[in-house]
Amino acid sequence: MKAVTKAYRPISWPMKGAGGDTGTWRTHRPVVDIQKCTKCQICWIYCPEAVIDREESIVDYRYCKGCGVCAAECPTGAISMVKEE
Amino acid sequence: MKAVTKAYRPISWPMKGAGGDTGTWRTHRPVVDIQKCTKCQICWIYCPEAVIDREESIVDYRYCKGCGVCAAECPTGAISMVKEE
Amino acid sequence: MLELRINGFGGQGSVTLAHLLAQAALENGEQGQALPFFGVERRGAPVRAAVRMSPTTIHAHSQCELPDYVVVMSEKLIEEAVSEGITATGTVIINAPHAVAVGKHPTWQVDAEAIAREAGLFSADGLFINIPLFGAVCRVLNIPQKVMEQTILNKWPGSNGELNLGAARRAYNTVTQVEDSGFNMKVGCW
Amino acid sequence: MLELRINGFGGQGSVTLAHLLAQAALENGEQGQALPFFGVERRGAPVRAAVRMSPTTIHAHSQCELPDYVVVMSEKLIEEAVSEGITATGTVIINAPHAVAVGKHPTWQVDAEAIAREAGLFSADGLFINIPLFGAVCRVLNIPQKVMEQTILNKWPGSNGELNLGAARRAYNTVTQVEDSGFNMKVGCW
Amino acid sequence: MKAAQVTMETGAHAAALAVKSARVDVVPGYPITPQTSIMEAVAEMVENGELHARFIPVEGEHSAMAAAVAASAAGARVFTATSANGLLYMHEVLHMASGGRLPVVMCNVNRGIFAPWTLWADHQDSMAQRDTGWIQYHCSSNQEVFNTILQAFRVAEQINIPVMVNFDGFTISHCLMPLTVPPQEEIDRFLPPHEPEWRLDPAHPSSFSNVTNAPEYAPFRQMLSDDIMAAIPLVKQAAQEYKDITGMWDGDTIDTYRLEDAEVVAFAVNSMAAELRLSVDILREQGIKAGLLRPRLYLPFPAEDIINALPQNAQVMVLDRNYNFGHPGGILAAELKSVLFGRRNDITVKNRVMGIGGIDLTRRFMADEIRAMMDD
Amino acid sequence: MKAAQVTMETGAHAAALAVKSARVDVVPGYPITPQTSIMEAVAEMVENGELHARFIPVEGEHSAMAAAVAASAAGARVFTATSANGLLYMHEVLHMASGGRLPVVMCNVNRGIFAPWTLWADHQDSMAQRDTGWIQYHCSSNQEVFNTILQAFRVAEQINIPVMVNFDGFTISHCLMPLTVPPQEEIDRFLPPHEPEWRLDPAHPSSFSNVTNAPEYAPFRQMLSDDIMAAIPLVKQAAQEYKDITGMWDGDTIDTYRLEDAEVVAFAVNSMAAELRLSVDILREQGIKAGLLRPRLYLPFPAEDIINALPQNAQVMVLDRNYNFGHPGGILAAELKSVLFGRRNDITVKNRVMGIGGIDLTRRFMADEIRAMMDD
Amino acid sequence: MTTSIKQLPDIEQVLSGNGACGGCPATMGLRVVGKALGSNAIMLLTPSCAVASMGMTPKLGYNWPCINICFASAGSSASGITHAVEIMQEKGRLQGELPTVFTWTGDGGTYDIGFQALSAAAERNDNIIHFCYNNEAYSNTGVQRSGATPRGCFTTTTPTGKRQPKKNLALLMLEHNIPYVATANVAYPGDLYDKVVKAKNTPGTKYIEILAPCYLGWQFDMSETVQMSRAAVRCGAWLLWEAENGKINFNNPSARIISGKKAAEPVDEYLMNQGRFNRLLKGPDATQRIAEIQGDIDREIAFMRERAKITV
Amino acid sequence: MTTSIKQLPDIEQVLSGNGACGGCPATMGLRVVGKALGSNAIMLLTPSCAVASMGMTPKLGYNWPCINICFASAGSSASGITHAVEIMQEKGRLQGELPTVFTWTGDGGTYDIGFQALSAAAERNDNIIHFCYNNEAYSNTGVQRSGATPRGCFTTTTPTGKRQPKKNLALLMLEHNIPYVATANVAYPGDLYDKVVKAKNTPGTKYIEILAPCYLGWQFDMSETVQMSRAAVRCGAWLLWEAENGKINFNNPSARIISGKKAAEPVDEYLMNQGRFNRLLKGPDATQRIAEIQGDIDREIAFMRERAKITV
Ligand SMILES: Cc1ncc(C[n+]2csc(CCOP(=O)(O)OP(=O)(O)O)c2C)c(N)n1
Ligand SMILES: Cc1ncc(C[n+]2csc(CCOP(=O)(O)OP(=O)(O)O)c2C)c(N)n1
Ligand code: SF4
Ligand code: SF4
Ligand code: SF4
Ligand code: SF4
Ligand code: SF4
Ligand code: SF4
Ligand SMILES: [Mg+2]
Ligand SMILES: [Mg+2]
Repeated sequence: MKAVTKAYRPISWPMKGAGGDTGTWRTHRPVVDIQKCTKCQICWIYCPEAVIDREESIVDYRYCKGCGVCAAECPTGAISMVKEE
Repeated sequence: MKAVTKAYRPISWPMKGAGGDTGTWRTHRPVVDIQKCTKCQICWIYCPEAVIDREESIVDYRYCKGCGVCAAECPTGAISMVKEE
Repeated sequence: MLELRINGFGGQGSVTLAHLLAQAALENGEQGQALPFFGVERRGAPVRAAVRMSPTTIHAHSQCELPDYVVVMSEKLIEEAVSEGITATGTVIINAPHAVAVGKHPTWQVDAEAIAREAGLFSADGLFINIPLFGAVCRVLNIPQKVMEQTILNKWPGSNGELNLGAARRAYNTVTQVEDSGFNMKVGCW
Repeated sequence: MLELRINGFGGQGSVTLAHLLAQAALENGEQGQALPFFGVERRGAPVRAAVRMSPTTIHAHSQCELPDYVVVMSEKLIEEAVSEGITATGTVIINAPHAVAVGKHPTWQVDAEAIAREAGLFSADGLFINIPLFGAVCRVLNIPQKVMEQTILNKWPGSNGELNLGAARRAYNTVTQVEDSGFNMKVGCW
Repeated sequence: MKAAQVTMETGAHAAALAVKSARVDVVPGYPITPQTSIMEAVAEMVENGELHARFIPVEGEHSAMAAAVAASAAGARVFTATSANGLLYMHEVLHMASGGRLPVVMCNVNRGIFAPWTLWADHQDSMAQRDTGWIQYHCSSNQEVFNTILQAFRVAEQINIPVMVNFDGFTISHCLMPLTVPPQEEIDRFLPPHEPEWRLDPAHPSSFSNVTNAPEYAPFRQMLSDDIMAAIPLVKQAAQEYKDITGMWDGDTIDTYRLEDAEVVAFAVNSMAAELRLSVDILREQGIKAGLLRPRLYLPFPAEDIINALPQNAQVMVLDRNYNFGHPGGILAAELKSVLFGRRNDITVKNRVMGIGGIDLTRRFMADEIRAMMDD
Repeated sequence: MKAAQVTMETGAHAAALAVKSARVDVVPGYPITPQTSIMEAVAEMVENGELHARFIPVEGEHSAMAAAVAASAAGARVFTATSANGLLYMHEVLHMASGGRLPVVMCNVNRGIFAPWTLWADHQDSMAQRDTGWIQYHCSSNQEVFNTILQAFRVAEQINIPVMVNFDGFTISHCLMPLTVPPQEEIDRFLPPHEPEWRLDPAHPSSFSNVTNAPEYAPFRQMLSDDIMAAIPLVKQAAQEYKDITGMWDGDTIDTYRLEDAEVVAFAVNSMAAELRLSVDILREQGIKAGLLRPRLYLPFPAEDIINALPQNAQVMVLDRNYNFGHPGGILAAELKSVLFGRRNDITVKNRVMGIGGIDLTRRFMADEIRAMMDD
Repeated sequence: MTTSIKQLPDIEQVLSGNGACGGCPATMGLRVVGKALGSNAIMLLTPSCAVASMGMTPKLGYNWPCINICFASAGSSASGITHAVEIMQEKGRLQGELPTVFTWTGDGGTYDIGFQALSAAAERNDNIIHFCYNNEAYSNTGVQRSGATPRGCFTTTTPTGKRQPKKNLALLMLEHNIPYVATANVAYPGDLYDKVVKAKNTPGTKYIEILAPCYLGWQFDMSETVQMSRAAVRCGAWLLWEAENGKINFNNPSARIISGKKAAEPVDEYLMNQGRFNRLLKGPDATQRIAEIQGDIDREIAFMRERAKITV
Repeated sequence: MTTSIKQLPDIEQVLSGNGACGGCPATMGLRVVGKALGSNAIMLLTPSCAVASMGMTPKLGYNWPCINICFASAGSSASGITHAVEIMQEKGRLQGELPTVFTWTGDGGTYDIGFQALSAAAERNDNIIHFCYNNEAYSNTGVQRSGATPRGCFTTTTPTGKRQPKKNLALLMLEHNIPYVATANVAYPGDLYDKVVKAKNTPGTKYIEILAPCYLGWQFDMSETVQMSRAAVRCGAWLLWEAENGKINFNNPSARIISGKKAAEPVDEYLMNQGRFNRLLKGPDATQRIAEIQGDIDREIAFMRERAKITV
């Protein structure tokens, strides 16, 4: 049966930035000292925002909310939270 | 504050025979052979209808539904279920 | 449109009787309707059911307030049945062991209990008197015996049907019109 | 009726600022109204609040679409604030470390951040810039300093109030009208 | 092609047979008198293999409708049924079904509502759901129940709006009458498989009914309001095509009887409207030019069809089986007046409430009432 | 006697203060935006001893209303509050409250309903409860919220019908404005202790709401319908006495503005009706003889007061913040037309739906809409 | 020592001539409950046979102030009443002893549609007694399955026998850490009486579940209500226990089964005597399905035996 | 062996830039759940932070087909979907592997308003996974008490600290006899992952509850989400366990606490680090109220230790 109207439902589609460019929420940004980094992936798995690259420990600042969980959990102290100016 | 209308609620009051003269439901009536009765009060406590006198083992036939529980439970076989004509 | 009311006690099978009658109407090439009145009452309480038959579509959905026929399933119900309404010339069909006349109404009597007992139609706590009554009512309504029988066989194909068939047939053939249809103070209690 | 809108970021305390202004109106013998716009946004997202003052009952309940005053809590919000609407001659009060002119609008500037920092008004993740802004706005609206101070003391009786009082007083006295109110392309990004 | 089959069925069983004919996929259900018989029949059909579907015996009606809408969102054809307080308990989810544009079909077996408890028919239950955004039919016979459920699925799935099929408890649900079940091929022709344009599909992930800002929320809701109105032609088309295929007709949006020259028009829904035909005959015999207008489609309210059908200067006697609390009288009367206002000032509308909590509505009683209303 | 106190309060807090002033006994509550602030304030007042009452943190709104009605039946003065889907989830128990004649007072903080989710104001939630048998007020300011809750208890307890006090989410609930709280002695004079004629009392056992046969059920329900209508004079009396005691007045059943000579009448409820005063001023400035009629009492619908108040030949512009699904437009318009039908054929009624899901309704926008409607 | 029949008080709170079926286990149990609670109590009922049994307005077959409430709300409505009477007493508007607030609810209203409100009342530990008379089905609407219907049982919505085992609701309520939980059975009135007295004298939320074999749903002769109740205990399909502050004690005859002094009877006879298992017993997979039912019972006995050892 | 972080799959079902607060434990946990479930799944959400985190229409921060449903309905709506996809597959209208149907629900939607529907789904043993991310309050409406709020905790509706202990919902679900129940914690992603994989591969109803310390409700710094999660486990306020077909196994570090290899830390520090217990710690009856909380924890450890010994 062909529908007569377009199925007009309140539909949403998956996309990054569903909450906006959440990087603007940051007051502090995580900065990775790649020298200290052992690539243990701990920051990657705990980051609630999925913005840390698993292999390279690079942060996607467009969406990183600056929560500081990564810095708090990094076993080598490779991540420091730096105040956004 | 005095109510303006009579509180007109669907109220019911406790009374026997809330389900009618339930004795008419009987197909069989319990008849107690007072000779055999030991006044154990078993029939009294199991009667769902509360129609057996505790002391005298007398049945209130106006409401006894004739379920036969009393007869089934009487340890001395003092109660028999007799077909209503 | 023919309207009929059944007055019985809960547990006597009035709903099945109503259904059978409506089914017989269909079997007879007419429209039929069975409309039991459902209450919260447990078994033993008085119950009613309405039946309609008509060659054309039945639109009525109310209880039959002034039926052409009243089926009284127990003598105890005569007063109640009549006071609930029946047309002035309405016919009464009553289950009773002996001839009973109900007011001035043409009355038919059948001993449904005896027939059921003889046929071995025992129910959990009594007899299936609705089966003989069905036969009797069909006779009174001039529904052909064949139709009556087929209705039973449709509902109970197999050996169960045979038993019922016998009882219904018996009632069909023994239901009798009560002679004296004058107002009879001996009957009922009003 | 005077209408004022606050444009800020979530977490900057715009709701409290709106409340303080409405309370100051009451303290000033007028009617006041603070009407924050509530969104589902978490902290960091742009937020708005409306404030109205009037000598008579306020019936308006909509957001202020064309306010007489706009408080801009961060320079980043200038574009957004102006594009959301302001009367042609509407006044802007902005938190900025330096003089900023917003379009052709009479503009007042206060360095709320510096004042808050100096006063030691640290919040969970920043500074309570709403307190100095409150002082500044009162000044711009010609609300007497006494009224401004009493409003703060009503809200924070005790030592907390004292701290806030200092900052608000400071802002009240340092907020300055920006000279060049010509359309200034250097500011904002439209 | 096999011929249609005629058997004697109760209204409740007619509904269950329609569920089978519609090849429904999922039926969440919860018992309540007088609806229970539908669920019992469906459970039986599912377990004995007559109907290839899932029956979900949920723990309450809020859950019944919650399971129904979710199964519908997953792409299934879904049916459920309820009555009275069961319907009231679903209320929140009824709104979700319409707002989510989920084409669930539900039978409501009309029954008066608590408090106090009653088991018998009136229309307060379904009429109190008039603001939930459902399409609502009212049926006046067992056959119409069967036919309407099939039409309801078609309309619901065309326009993505849920449909409630109402009929009176006991008076119809437990009333045995002849039922014609058309051959399955005819039904399949009338009601092809449900192929929703959107469903919950891991291959194409998308979300349904997130939080929505006002600038998007408002048009969604406006479209729902518009689309409900747009169901009217679909209801007519469904009735017509059903007739073309099966030969059966119960009216489309409205059903009328001796209306053309009527001066007094009875206006009512559901089983009482069937009985009213007989009342009309009685009144005609008494010399009153009576007629009947029965909205078969209650919502969307078929205003234009009613306005066009009402004879000039008619007195319309609205017999409501419900209360329009906060106004004197009943809901149907108010709805009718609201659509006649400014359009048909020639019409007089009179109104009585009757049949509440199962009070029997006989042809004679209603004829008497209508006659009495002429002096109101 | 102490003087009245003026403080700045949100609408939600005004409601909580009214609960305290009314010396409420039991408050079952469940959070939902934007109502939550009321419950939080009440919980705080109870725990810090300001209010001698029980706060019951139930697990959902069906339970909230279930606890409320039962506590009321036990003889307590009971308050609760909700919004949107919380209200919808209570629906079944709302019917029980009215059918049981239990004088619960509830605030509904108006919010648009699911699906999809929205947090912001419209009136679909409460208007969809119009058939539940509750008295409904709509408030247009914080002060009116406070005043109305007290008046609501009085009316509810006089006539044994529950009352819903509606006001817009955020626009009123979170809007800070001056609030005058009259001295407790004045309030006690206006609202004496609740002494129900009937309650659950082991000394006088009786039962509430058993199964009821139709011949008794129908008159119960008819009396409910009648008594709701009988609330109209009580509402007027309560407003008048409240004014006599406290000096405050928000209108009684209706509130009007520049209506006497109006040719164009704006008709709306709740906070938008407050803003509409300003729209009326704008229109007047533009040379249009505009006025405002705000039903403060929505249900029972004050039909006579409206009919008497509307100037001859007026064009009534009904601004609905809800949909009347199954009809084009909104519910208020339909209700108004239904009562004007056959009574005021001189009146023209026009209708637009607006402000759905929190769309901001400014004085200018509404003035523009009204002007545009003149050409509809 | 269990109170003997002769020691039970005279008071009758269930009045003769009510609307229940003959042989009804619910009224049978409620009579005993009434003797324990006395008249100073307020009763709440959800839709069920117990409501149908009250009689129709304006007649009432129970001698308490009763309120009929919505089906999903026994727990929360009871909370509302208990808070109402408590605060009214605090404020001096109620004199005398506080009435006991109790719900009288079927298994449908307890295991299914009413579970949430009950669970929440228990979490708040509101001062109520919730009674569940468990006839293992929705009897009032004509015998449909409930969460209390045992596996294998026929109802109108499980026409080939229910596939899932029942919930153990008394256990679930126990794990809510409420001060008193008990199971009872109409065949053991003294035991039931004692439990209700304890519950009445314990503040907080109390739960008592009473097995109530219903001849209509279970399909046996109505005179056998007590026999069937006893049979359920003997085969271990029903265990009698109580838990005061979480400590479980079993009551006889279940105590003997649990302690191993007496083996539970095999379930077969119990099943055979009930029409509701009939079709299953005649089916081709009868042995397997009986084994399933026996397995459920064995598991529960073993489980409860172990559970009772936990006394923290 | 627990899966190590490096072994976890790459797949991301939670998309960057969603609407959750920074440091949100719910999205943190959901990321791991996504890795275990993969993309062939259908997600149901009840009103909660998880809904607010999705973003506003027409944007979606999760990479599954999602349906927002009414608050009281997670269990039944999930049943509806699972039956729908199963029957559509049976009828040939769906091809390929059946999607996993799972709910992602807060403690409010699980312990309180959603408990009944969940309990009923479990009784039917419908094929779903119910996840409860437990932040011990109604966070989305501004932190009110729930049935999961522990004793002594401040919320806006318990301004002097909650008086009742929390429900043990995982235990209650275990006593529903469903095939899989587990507790987890965002600080232990490998453990969580393994549990979700097991649940995915088990037919029937599965329940997984994840402790989700929420800085907003618990009042700590948002960078400490993982620390606080770990601290809850260390002091025994949260126990990690799973039960396959009713047999409980504890997971480390809880296993060590249960076995007595390592004592649970005293609760004091855990409480002190959270603003939500602040006022209580400052109150005059602080020692007593801390003792109550410690008592609740001690009791639960002792209880679960014993409960795990029951293996029938
Ligand atoms: C909301 C709602 N849903 C359904 C019903 C219909 N109903 C009335 S009684 C009943 C069954 C009750 O079962 P139970 O609680 O076990 O009591 P029993 O009938 O077995 O005594 C049902 C489903 C109702 N009254 N209200
Ligand atoms: C029927 C209904 N009642 C109340 C609400 C309001 N509400 C939305 S989210 C929420 C709390 C959710 O708590 P929880 O499930 O623990 O999730 P959290 O917010 O903590 O993530 C409430 C009460 C609602 N949406 N619907
Ligand atoms: S600060 Fe937070 S969001 Fe940003 S990378 Fe670290 S953990 Fe992720
Ligand atoms: S946690 Fe630290 S060491 Fe490990 S990968 Fe991240 S930055 Fe590198
Ligand atoms: S037959 Fe039944 S009702 Fe009558 S006395 Fe015996 S037990 Fe009681
Ligand atoms: S049970 Fe038998 S012996 Fe005992 S009192 Fe009754 S009749 Fe007498
Ligand atoms: S059906 Fe069963 S429980 Fe219900 S009244 Fe009859 S015997 Fe009692
Ligand atoms: S309030 Fe807590 S649970 Fe909710 S989004 Fe924020 S951090 Fe997550
Ligand atoms: Mg039951
Ligand atoms: Mg939570």
